[in-house]
Amino acid sequence: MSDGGTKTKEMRLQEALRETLRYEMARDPRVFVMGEDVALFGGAYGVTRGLLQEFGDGRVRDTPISEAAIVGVAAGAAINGLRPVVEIQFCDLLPLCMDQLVTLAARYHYMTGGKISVPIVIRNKFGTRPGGGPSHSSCNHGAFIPFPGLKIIAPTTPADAKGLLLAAIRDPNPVLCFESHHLYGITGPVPEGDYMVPIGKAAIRKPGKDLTIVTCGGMVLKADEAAGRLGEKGVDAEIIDLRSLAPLDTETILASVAKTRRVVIVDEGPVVGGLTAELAAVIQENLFSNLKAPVIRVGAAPIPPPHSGPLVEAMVPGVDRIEAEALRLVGA
Amino acid sequence: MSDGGTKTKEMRLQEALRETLRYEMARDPRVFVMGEDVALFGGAYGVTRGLLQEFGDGRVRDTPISEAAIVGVAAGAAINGLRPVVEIQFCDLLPLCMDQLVTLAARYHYMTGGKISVPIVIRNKFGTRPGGGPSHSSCNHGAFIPFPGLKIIAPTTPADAKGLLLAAIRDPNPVLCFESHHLYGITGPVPEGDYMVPIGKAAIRKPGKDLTIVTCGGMVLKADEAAGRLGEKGVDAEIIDLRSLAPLDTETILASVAKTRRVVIVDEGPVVGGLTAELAAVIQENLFSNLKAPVIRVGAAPIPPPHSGPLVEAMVPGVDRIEAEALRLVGA
Amino acid sequence: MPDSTKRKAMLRTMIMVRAFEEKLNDLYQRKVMFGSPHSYRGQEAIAAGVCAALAPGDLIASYHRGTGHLVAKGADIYKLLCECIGRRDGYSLGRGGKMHMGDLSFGFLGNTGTVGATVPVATGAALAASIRGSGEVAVSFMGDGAMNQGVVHEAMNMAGLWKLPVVFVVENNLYAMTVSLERSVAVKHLAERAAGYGFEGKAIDGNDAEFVYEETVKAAAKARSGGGPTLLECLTYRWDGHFGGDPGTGYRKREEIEEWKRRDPIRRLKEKLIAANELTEAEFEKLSETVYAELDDAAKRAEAAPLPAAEAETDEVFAR
Amino acid sequence: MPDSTKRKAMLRTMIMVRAFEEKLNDLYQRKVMFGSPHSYRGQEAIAAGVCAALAPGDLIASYHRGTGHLVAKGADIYKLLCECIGRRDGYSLGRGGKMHMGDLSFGFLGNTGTVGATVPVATGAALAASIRGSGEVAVSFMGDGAMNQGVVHEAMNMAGLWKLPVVFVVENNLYAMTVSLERSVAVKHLAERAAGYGFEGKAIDGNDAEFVYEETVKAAAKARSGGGPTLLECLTYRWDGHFGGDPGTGYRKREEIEEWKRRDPIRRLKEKLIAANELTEAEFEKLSETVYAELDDAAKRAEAAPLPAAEAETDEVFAR
Ligand SMILES: Cc1ncc(C[n+]2csc(CCOP(=O)(O)OP(=O)(O)O)c2C)c(N)n1
Ligand SMILES: Cc1ncc(C[n+]2csc(CCOP(=O)(O)OP(=O)(O)O)c2C)c(N)n1
Ligand SMILES: [Mg+2]
Ligand SMILES: [Mg+2]
Repeated sequence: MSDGGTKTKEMRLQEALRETLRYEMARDPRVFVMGEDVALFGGAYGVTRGLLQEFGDGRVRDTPISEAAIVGVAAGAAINGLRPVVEIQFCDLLPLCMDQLVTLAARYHYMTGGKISVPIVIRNKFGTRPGGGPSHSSCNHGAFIPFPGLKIIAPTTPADAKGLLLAAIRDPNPVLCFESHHLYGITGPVPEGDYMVPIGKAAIRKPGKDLTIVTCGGMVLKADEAAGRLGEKGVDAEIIDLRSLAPLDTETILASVAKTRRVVIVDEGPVVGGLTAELAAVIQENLFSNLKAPVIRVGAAPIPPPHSGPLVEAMVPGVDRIEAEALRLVGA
Repeated sequence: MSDGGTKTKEMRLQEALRETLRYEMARDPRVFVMGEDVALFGGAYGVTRGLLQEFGDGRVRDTPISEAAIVGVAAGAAINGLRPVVEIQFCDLLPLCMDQLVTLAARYHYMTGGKISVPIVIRNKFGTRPGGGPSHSSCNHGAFIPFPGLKIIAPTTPADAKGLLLAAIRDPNPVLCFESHHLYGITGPVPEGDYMVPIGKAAIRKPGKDLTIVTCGGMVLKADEAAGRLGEKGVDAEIIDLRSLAPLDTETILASVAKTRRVVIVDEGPVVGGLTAELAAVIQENLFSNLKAPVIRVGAAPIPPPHSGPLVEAMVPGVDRIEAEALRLVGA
Repeated sequence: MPDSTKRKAMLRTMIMVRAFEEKLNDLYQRKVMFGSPHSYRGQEAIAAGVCAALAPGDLIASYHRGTGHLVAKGADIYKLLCECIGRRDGYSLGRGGKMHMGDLSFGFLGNTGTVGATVPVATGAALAASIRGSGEVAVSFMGDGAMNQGVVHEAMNMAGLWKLPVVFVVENNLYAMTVSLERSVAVKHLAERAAGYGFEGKAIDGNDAEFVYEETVKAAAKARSGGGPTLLECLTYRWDGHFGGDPGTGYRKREEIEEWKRRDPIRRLKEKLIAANELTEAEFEKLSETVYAELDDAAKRAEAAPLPAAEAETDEVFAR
Repeated sequence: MPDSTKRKAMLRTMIMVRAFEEKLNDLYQRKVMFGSPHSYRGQEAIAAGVCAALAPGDLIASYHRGTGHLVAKGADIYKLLCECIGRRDGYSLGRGGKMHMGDLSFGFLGNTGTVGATVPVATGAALAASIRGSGEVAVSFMGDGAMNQGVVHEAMNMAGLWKLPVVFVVENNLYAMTVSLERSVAVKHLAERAAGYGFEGKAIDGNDAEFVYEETVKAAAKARSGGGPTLLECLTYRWDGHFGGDPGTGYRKREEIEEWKRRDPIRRLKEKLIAANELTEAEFEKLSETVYAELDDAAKRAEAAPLPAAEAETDEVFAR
């Protein structure tokens, strides 16, 4: 995957993120953290806990509730030489800073003829769940892929959380980091030291030969489960965890689908106009005559994220649906 | 296309929009217009000229430069019984009001259990051209299709401008109206009276049997030209003008492609993750075994809209490229 | 000054508001409710005082800490509880939860979970009233933290410019989640900002229901007569944590919390009424009992109410 | 007070700023330039006065009406002209045009066409200076209209809260496009808003370069020494229309335009210098001639410079 320490340590995804921030803040004095409730409280999900005590209130800053300026001010600090890592509490708040993000920060490098770059990282949470509701549990990660100049990552394992976040902080471009609500609980081994996962490289979570499941974020867990069930039925699914949504690793995806000749794309975001659409378009464009069946998309129903449990269940792709689509695809 | 007067009058697209506003404001006292420079000046493109004099400054309102509140305040006025028609000067400013538009207005009906609806129309201009540059000439229309609850129209002819805008004003939902910079100059016959074009219905601009070109906005002109050239080479292209981007008229599109079995999608927006992706995904999903070739996408290069002429030319799909892709598709 | 009936009504409202929050907390602890309760305890005088001062046709827009406003404006307790716990009988059919509702039948423009997002909605409702000349006043409730959202600034500027009939009620409970006021803004009183929008701003005691009532009466009268908006910064405190799992002590001193609890808005009004011989201790106890019993009953019914069916209902996204 | 050398330098800058706008207008009329010129004529004293007061390491962020700031901060005229007319030799290689540039080599943080959008950029640059203790001051230029953008409010609040070394220069030319100040805000002076962010705001004569200089010196010194931001509302007027094709008379009275032209900032400084025996009419003429000649020469070269190749260069979207 990349260089870095060989020793690993078991930790939760949030801890992996926190350790990465600590590691890089200790190494690079330009790195600092800002966002709502990140300092004294340690972040809405505890990711920045302890950083204030360790690095002081210059480099760990609670902000007013001002998403647009948080991103814009971070951009300005980056232009003047720092490396801000911003926390936006959930992705539903990204539309508030959309202009600063997609029209300003993402276009700065190109529009200044390469004279200025804007190395900012914007961490945020996505994921639909009961009790979140229409303003607190969206999955709008796909809405940002049409904007050139923006990199987008979505780590799934604690190791990837470290590797991708470290790569993002060192990247000279604005990077949006989508952290899944569903993954904050999981644990896994995390390499120590200078461990990086390159942005733009997908991971094959499970090799297989009968069909490819392409997915990201919290849906990887459901894809894993579906693949387990499929295996029991003699269907060998390959699972691709995108890890980066921009740029997309079309190479890995196309190589997999060229082999399996069947693909289901699974996403927690809306099926209309989302990430699944781009993936389906690219795959059919490149592998038209290889494909044994159309590219199948499994995404969220086109409704706002609802509050009540049964409604959420009906909206978000479940293991049953993934399994059923896969079986339909292989004609089983 | 719809009911309404049979008499027509030749006018420019802006005039058609203006006449529609006058018509509906005279008929329905709930309709009012707000936006930057819309009253005294008559709008950045002259669409609202004369309305202040005719309807007074209560119903024709210049606003401060506050895009987010313009949309939010319009939403509030709509909730309290009015029918605001808002002008946002160009689509690059939509990210500023994104939250009010996609998280608030578009979700209101669903999230209040159907108790409240938000009938607002948001007119704005799109189109990439020399001199516009990175903040003034984007084509982000495709970025709004993943957000449920929002309708999106893009009129191409003066008649459609009237018919779609009238339908939008009378629609109980938020409607985003994208008006192409490239079309403000064109003229055409416009039916008088209560003429409406239903939202969600595409138009077949030119029937053909060899391949389908699906497009919208200013690109329709280029598709027309490409089709003319193709005709001279014996290739009979069918042109579908989407007119509505949300909901998409998949019925008309699929019927056409089922017939021609070849399709090029042409869009002025970014090819990555944009409108073209959704169309390609839907077409291959539904017509996999009918298609003789992959769905081809022709869109803007993934760069911010540049300032200088040659760069714009290189970014935006041109007639040559459309023609070449079509010829490649039919194997000519 | 509110008359005795009004004062007693406000007292009853405050008790109901508090009881409602306690019930929600109970439902949350028992995992019947998902999502955060955002308790309104400690701030009851604001919802009660403001809503008592409004005419029936007046409108309110609320925010995430919104249940208090709805109870005070006259929401049906059963339907409100149902919504909080995601039942089909809820105001939003279980789709919105406590942060996402709206029902014009009792003058409720709506709330949402995005801080500040409904301030333009109330402003726009006032614009409609102004264009139409229909006479209603809109109240925009918001927290102190919302004052730092761009769209709130933009909406307030429009309201001042167009002299719209809106009252901005800023419930300054000294914290935005875990960030204290002095670490959010460099002014002592948020009310100072109103001057920059061309209207009056007042910082008032938000734990005195009568006073809140009186100031709202004045502001609403001014708004209705074309005098434009007023910003009422109501100084107050939330007794509980910000969200469900938050004890509220990680970023606030215990003494501070205790001190504010001594300024209990319910006790204050109660003691005034007793001192004025309009109420006895026994009557107060009786009133409380009735209110809590009413709530227990509604909650029992709500807990027994059906969940929505597991259907995405995509056709209901658009109005027809 | 600026010394004689400084005053003469400011005069020269103002002449160059004006000459530049006239050249742009000429290029626009001849369709060599696409997009709108947004003439800065009439506002020259602000760019000249502010930039003369800054240290070389200080930074500025600009906006759509930005050419004046860049000329005053020391941009290369040829490169600037090339960018305006979309040539490969331009600051942004022809990609950005006059509204989209940035070059730290002369302390220019950047500008963009979205009103208000670079105000947080300047604020953030000041935050970096503050965190690092590196001592530079950032100036954020903006129009009066920008004061009604949400993000400007948010950024100013942060600047006040954190006492950042930033100076907000609001060029109040009384109009935002075609909408006059009194139809945009309900305050007489935008400077009043600074109080709501906890720092000082002053409305000053923006047509007096010396005065603008002096106030900027004070504000920059305060910022540098940890005293936090200042808002300088510079009262001024744009002589020309808002954009290329706009005569500027559809929404402004001719008498108003004439009156402001009588307050010509260049003539004002020139007459002061003559009165103080620091300049003669002949020297002024000579200076003008030199400046206009320099510009003519640069423009000739720019017009002859090559356009960028018709290539999308998608690989240059990301920094490496
Ligand atoms: C725009 C936005 N940013 C952040 C959040 C997360 N959040 C929810 S409530 C809250 C604090 C709000 O503070 P305040 O406005 O003072 O209201 P209070 O909770 O004190 O009643 C925050 C930061 C949000 N919901 N919306
Ligand atoms: C956010 C935004 N809204 C609208 C526009 C269109 N527009 C360009 S300049 C302008 C007026 C700006 O006025 P002001 O800030 O006073 O600057 P001035 O042009 O007077 O120098 C407007 C409305 C824009 N570019 N950006
Ligand atoms: Mg608060
Ligand atoms: Mg101005």
